[in-house]
Amino acid sequence: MTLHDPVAGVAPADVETGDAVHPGPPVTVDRYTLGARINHWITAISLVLLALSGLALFTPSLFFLTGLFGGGQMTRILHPWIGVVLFCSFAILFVRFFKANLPAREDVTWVAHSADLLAGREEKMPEVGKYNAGQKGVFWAMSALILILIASGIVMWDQYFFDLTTIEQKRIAILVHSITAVVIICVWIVHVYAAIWVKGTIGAMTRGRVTGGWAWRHHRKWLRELVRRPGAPAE
Amino acid sequence: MFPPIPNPTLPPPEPKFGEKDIMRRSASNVTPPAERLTEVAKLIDVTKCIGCKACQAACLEWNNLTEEVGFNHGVYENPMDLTPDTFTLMRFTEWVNPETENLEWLIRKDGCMHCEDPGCLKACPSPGAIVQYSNGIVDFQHENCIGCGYCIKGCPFDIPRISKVDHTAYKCTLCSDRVAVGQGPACQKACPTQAIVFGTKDEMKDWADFRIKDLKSRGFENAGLYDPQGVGGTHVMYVLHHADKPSIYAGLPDNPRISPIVETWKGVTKYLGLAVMGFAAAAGALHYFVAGPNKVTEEDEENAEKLTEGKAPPPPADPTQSQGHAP
Amino acid sequence: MTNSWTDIKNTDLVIIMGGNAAEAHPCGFKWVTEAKANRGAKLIVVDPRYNRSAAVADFYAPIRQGSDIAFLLGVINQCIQNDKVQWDYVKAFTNATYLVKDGFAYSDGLFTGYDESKRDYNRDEWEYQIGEDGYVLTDDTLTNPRCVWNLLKQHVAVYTPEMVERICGTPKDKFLKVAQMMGECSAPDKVMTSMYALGWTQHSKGAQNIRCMAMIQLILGNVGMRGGGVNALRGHSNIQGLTDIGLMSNLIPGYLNIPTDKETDFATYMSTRAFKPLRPNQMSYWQNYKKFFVSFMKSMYGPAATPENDWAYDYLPKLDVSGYDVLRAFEMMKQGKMNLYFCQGFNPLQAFPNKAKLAEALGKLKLLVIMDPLETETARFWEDHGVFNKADPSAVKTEVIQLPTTCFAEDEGALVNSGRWLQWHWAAGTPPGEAKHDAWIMAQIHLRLKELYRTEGGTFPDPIVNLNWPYADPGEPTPEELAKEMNGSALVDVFDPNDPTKKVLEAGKQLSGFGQMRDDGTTAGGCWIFSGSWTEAGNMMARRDNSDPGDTGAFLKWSFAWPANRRILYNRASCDLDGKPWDSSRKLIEWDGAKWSGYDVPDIAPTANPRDVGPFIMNPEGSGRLFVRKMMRDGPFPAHYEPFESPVANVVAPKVRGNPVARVFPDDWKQFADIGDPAFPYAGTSYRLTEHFHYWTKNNHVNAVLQPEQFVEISEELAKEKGITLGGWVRVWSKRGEIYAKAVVTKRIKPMTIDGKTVHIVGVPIHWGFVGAARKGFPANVLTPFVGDANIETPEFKAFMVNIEPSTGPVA
Amino acid sequence: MNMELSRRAFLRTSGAGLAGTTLGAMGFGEAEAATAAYIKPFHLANTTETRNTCTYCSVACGIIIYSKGDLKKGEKAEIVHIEGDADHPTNRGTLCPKGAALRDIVHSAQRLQYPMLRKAGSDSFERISWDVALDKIARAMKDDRDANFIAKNADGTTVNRWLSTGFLAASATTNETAFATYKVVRSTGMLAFDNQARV
Repeated sequence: MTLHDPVAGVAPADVETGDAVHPGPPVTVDRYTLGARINHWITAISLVLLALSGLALFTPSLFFLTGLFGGGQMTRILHPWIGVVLFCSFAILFVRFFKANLPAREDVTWVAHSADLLAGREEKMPEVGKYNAGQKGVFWAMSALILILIASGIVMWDQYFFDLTTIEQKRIAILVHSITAVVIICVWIVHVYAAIWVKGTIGAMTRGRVTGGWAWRHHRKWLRELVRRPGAPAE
Repeated sequence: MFPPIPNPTLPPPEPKFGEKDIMRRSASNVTPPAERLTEVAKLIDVTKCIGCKACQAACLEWNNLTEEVGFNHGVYENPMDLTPDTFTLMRFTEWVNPETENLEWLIRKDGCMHCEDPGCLKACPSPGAIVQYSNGIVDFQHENCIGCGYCIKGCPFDIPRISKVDHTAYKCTLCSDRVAVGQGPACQKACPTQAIVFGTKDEMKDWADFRIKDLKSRGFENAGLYDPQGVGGTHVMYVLHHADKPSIYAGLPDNPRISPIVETWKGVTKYLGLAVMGFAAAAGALHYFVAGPNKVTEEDEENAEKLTEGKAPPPPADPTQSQGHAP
Repeated sequence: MTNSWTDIKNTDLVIIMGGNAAEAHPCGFKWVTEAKANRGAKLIVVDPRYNRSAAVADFYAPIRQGSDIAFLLGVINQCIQNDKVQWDYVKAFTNATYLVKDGFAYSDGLFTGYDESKRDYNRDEWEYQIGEDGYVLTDDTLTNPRCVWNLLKQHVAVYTPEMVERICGTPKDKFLKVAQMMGECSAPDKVMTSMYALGWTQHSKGAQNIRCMAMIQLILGNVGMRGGGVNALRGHSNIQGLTDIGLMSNLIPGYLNIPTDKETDFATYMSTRAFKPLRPNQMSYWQNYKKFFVSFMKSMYGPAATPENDWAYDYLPKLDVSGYDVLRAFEMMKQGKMNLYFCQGFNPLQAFPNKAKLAEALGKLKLLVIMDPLETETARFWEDHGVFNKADPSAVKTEVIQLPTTCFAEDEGALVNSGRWLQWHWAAGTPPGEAKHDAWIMAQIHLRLKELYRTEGGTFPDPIVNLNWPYADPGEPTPEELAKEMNGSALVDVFDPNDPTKKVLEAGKQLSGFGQMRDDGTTAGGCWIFSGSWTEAGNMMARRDNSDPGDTGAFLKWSFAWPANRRILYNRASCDLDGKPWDSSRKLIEWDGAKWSGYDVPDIAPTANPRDVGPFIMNPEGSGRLFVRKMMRDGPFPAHYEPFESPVANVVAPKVRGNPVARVFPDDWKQFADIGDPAFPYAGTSYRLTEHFHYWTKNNHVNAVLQPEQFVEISEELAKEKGITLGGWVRVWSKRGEIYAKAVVTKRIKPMTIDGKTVHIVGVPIHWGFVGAARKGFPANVLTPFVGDANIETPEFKAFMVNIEPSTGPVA
Repeated sequence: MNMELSRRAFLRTSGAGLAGTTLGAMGFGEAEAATAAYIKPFHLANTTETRNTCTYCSVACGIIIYSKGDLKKGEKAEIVHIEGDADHPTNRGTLCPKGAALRDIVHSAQRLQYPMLRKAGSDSFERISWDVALDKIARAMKDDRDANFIAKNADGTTVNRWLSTGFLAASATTNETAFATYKVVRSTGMLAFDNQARV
């Protein structure tokens, strides 16, 4: 199990464990291992549940969402525990993905061309590795926001941690938690939208594979690296 | 003497207020009753209080609360703080008056102030867990309480406490069950020196004036009424000998108001947050509608095949190249 | 109380000294706050601690415990020096003008006639000069050096403000402020009230503490006035009633006396009780002593009390000592002279001094019988509770029978409050388990004992088998039967002594008052002062009309007050010599030229002319006594004596230790710390807290919550000196024992300077023990000395010496 | 997650945050229908009132005892609440911290229920019947009185006193109990008879 690519001299982290190309036609590319996918979906489900339960407690107009969790008391009990699940699950995800998400040279160009991307002029984008700058942004934003949420969440978790902080600190925590939650939901919307908008993406996280075309179109550098790898079909 | 409230009649009359008199309800929009009940208030005259804790005993008895037997911690307070079973607590402060150099033992009965603008109610996310009747009583409805503790953050006086048993919030109800049948709160009834009196808010203000005049005649120049306007006034008020410095009375807030942080959280954050999230979602939808899906083309697939087969695929895009030249 | 709780609202100045009304009597204290609110009255608190009464006082002055007499005589001195005297009142209503025998004198802390070996006085010289007409000689000009006023003036002269500061530790300016505020009440329209309790009584000179205040109130003209008087705040709900009914060694109901060995027959007994006026025309209740006594004996022994057997006079036990008070009883018990002991609703192991001695004494009994609604430490004195109650059950041979009784909520009857109101109450709940009424238990014991004597014979069974027991169910007399019996009834048709044809009472009817009692055996009545409480009109004690005409606070139609439904004792003194109120705004009664009438029942014969009859009708002088003659064992004037354990020697009489006539048992002397003993440098005092009632409420969960654990109170200065931290454990010990408690370190106690020496005070609340809902602790009597007041043997709980150190807490 | 969401479905889902009513219609409405506010019922309804006097200090505050069941009707009565009597001239309905907690002294865990005997040297009490207890007491009294009664003193004066047995009388019993006690105790010639007036 190595993430190193001794050949290409590109960022070795760009290729993750289990990434592989299968010649076609049609060409398919293994993008996420089963473990990574399970990890992702636990995180994803947690996040959604947290968003739903959090929103229920955030604004009265959404309080009805507590019905999803078996009532207000259950929502209050479950939310922080789901938060703990999210945090742990994401922590593993973080270890799994953080290297491939380290900044790369082309990220700057990618960002500079992001308007082209949105406008559908994909061809103007630079070739990127396993993750483009947008994905990396989502990754790092999630990491930072989850850290803030868990920290402020613990301050608010009166049942176990009431005595550790002052009420004023709790008030600040609750405000920070709310704002952070709004932001993370927005990041989540971007993430989900991107997955929906870019057709063929969702399969990466469901089946673990993408089409060669998808990889060519969106993560060409990554594809080249995979192809170039020892034991890869093209070698 | 403030006229005692007559003994209750048995059987008691029907409650004189209820659902129809709710002025505010947590996490809900209610139409305030067309006619407001006469505002009630409890007046605690700190200058008459002998710290006997009869109010604490009466509160425990009336509300059938079982507090734990604690320890002595070198002071007269017991328990040391409000708890889910201690709705009211005598707090003792030994204060040396810098002007007279005399020791003054300031004894304040702590408990819910029944704010006109209740921070707990504002903070509460659960519809109907906190209600405010139009007579001013702020009451918790435990069936609706989810135990989140937001009321604690909302309260400028640090009053509500969450029970470790049923995980709902508790505080003084102003004995709404007694007031509803024409009785005063249990603490008021018990108070041996009538340091606690109960009546309409106007009566209480008049009585406070009477008391303040007496105190001024005894040299307490700054005697006054504590009815903080930062929370719209309260339905539990204090007569203080030193109304110019409430905080000497075991940290009674000088200028209580709902924390600006809580206001921000429950105000602008709530609306802005919803708006931002809504905007993000809408933007995505709009983009999809306008730009359409980003689909993988046949050409992409062919390129991928070429690449895997070792045929020359298009070279890597050079970011330094000028735009507009398709590879 | 000479007055009543509700009357306190009429005052201008309240002095709380020797008590802590706000904490011990909160609902009575309400009337102090009413006086403040309605009349602008001021409140002074004089106490070693700045307590919860002081928290709402207008003025607080500290005082060292056990030095009250010096303080109060200092006040009298100030009143005399500054002419703060209600002269008309003093001259007309007190014995200020009376001449005292030439043999009477006071020097070096002792009065004439002291016998050190007996620790007693020959009191013969402590008397008035009597003229040839048999009446007291007086000097209305107050110039004769032998008149009471001049003797008093001379007696108090030593108690200057400087001396007061030296003895009491009260800063001179604070003392003078108190004296000045009190002195102002010498104006006829200014009235002060005194509220005291065990802070004055629980000293080896407790009775004299109270006398001091009585004297001040006479000098200020405040006795008998609305809002005035000398008000003892009784501690227990019916301790007034139990004393009224004479449940004491030397009493017969209604403050009649058990005869002594010297009173060998009824005639001798009556001879010293014949009321002989010392002033012309003076009247008194005591003129009727024989009527009260005979009616009592008829109630006690019914047909067995006959003129022939002197109304069964010999059925009464005779005293060979002044009384078998509790201290004597436990001393006897310790010496193995007591075999059986009953405790009815009483916890002596906690309540009397020197717990170790008490436990030892109880262990020498054959049988201890406890009747109580609650668990008590006394019932379990033999049980081992480690450091809290070290005991070896196998070594304790005392058998203990513990009988469950009902409590207030489960029985019916009357209680006498501090203002002498007899209030009836009704049962509300079913007793728990097999708990029984005390009256049932007493009846059962009596019937069984009677049966044993009847069947077996025995020593002098007469008073037992002849005890009048006329109840429908002999096994359980009802409250109604007993109440009616105490009120009294006619045994046969009773006729007017002046007109034998006029029937005034029909046989079997209830008396309307003690005025109807006879000394010929035709009436019975268990307790003459309660006569009028259950008449033919019904149960007067159950009356519930709370109307108060004139807003005087009298409430004449609420329950019944003894004597004769009178609410303010000596109320005749509220009027001047012509019978007009001293202060028309405080009218209580008034003489209209023919009779007395007003808001209260006049404390004088309704037609007694004010110029003829003095207002203090319990005294043969008819006047209030500034000089108390030989009525008290320790002096006709109060004098300052140090407590038996004291940080300093007596400044005014260095050779006198403690009260020179207080009784001390030999073994107990050995357990007193020496004066100024460096091993016990701190002045201890014990007291109640408002959250608890004696040793009862530690059995109540709610009260245990409010004050859960034992503590002692010390100053910040002492804490610093000894390295004691707030809330930390301390060990406090006296020569008799040790306790462990938490430390309440407070600004409310300050070190004092006594005769140049710094004295720290250690306050010890009393409420803890080894049973109950509160945390285990030590009763304060572990520390206190086994000595009582010279006159009435109230233990000296308020002043003793201790040491203190930081501790890690008790190791059980 | 359905990957091929139609445009409409997507819109609807992503709009959930704004369109709560939709989910409400899906059966989540119950969470919203919180229990209506109500005032707790006054819990003295259906109780019996009895006038009584506080058992502690001698202010003698008037109290009203509320019980379930009525003794006067011969029913079992359980005390559920005790409160000050507003008609009483002294306390006007008020009570101190002891008085306000009277109910819990009536129901104290330390209330005695049965006659108990602790035998010499034993480390515990054992339950006995009233008859056994009372007979034992009467027997002990008679034996001690017969043995130690002093009919005459050294001077030959009739003194009729019994000093080897003592009796401490209660401080909170009624006058009537006190009088019954006085009669029984005094008739035996006991002199070590005292009450709680001093402590």
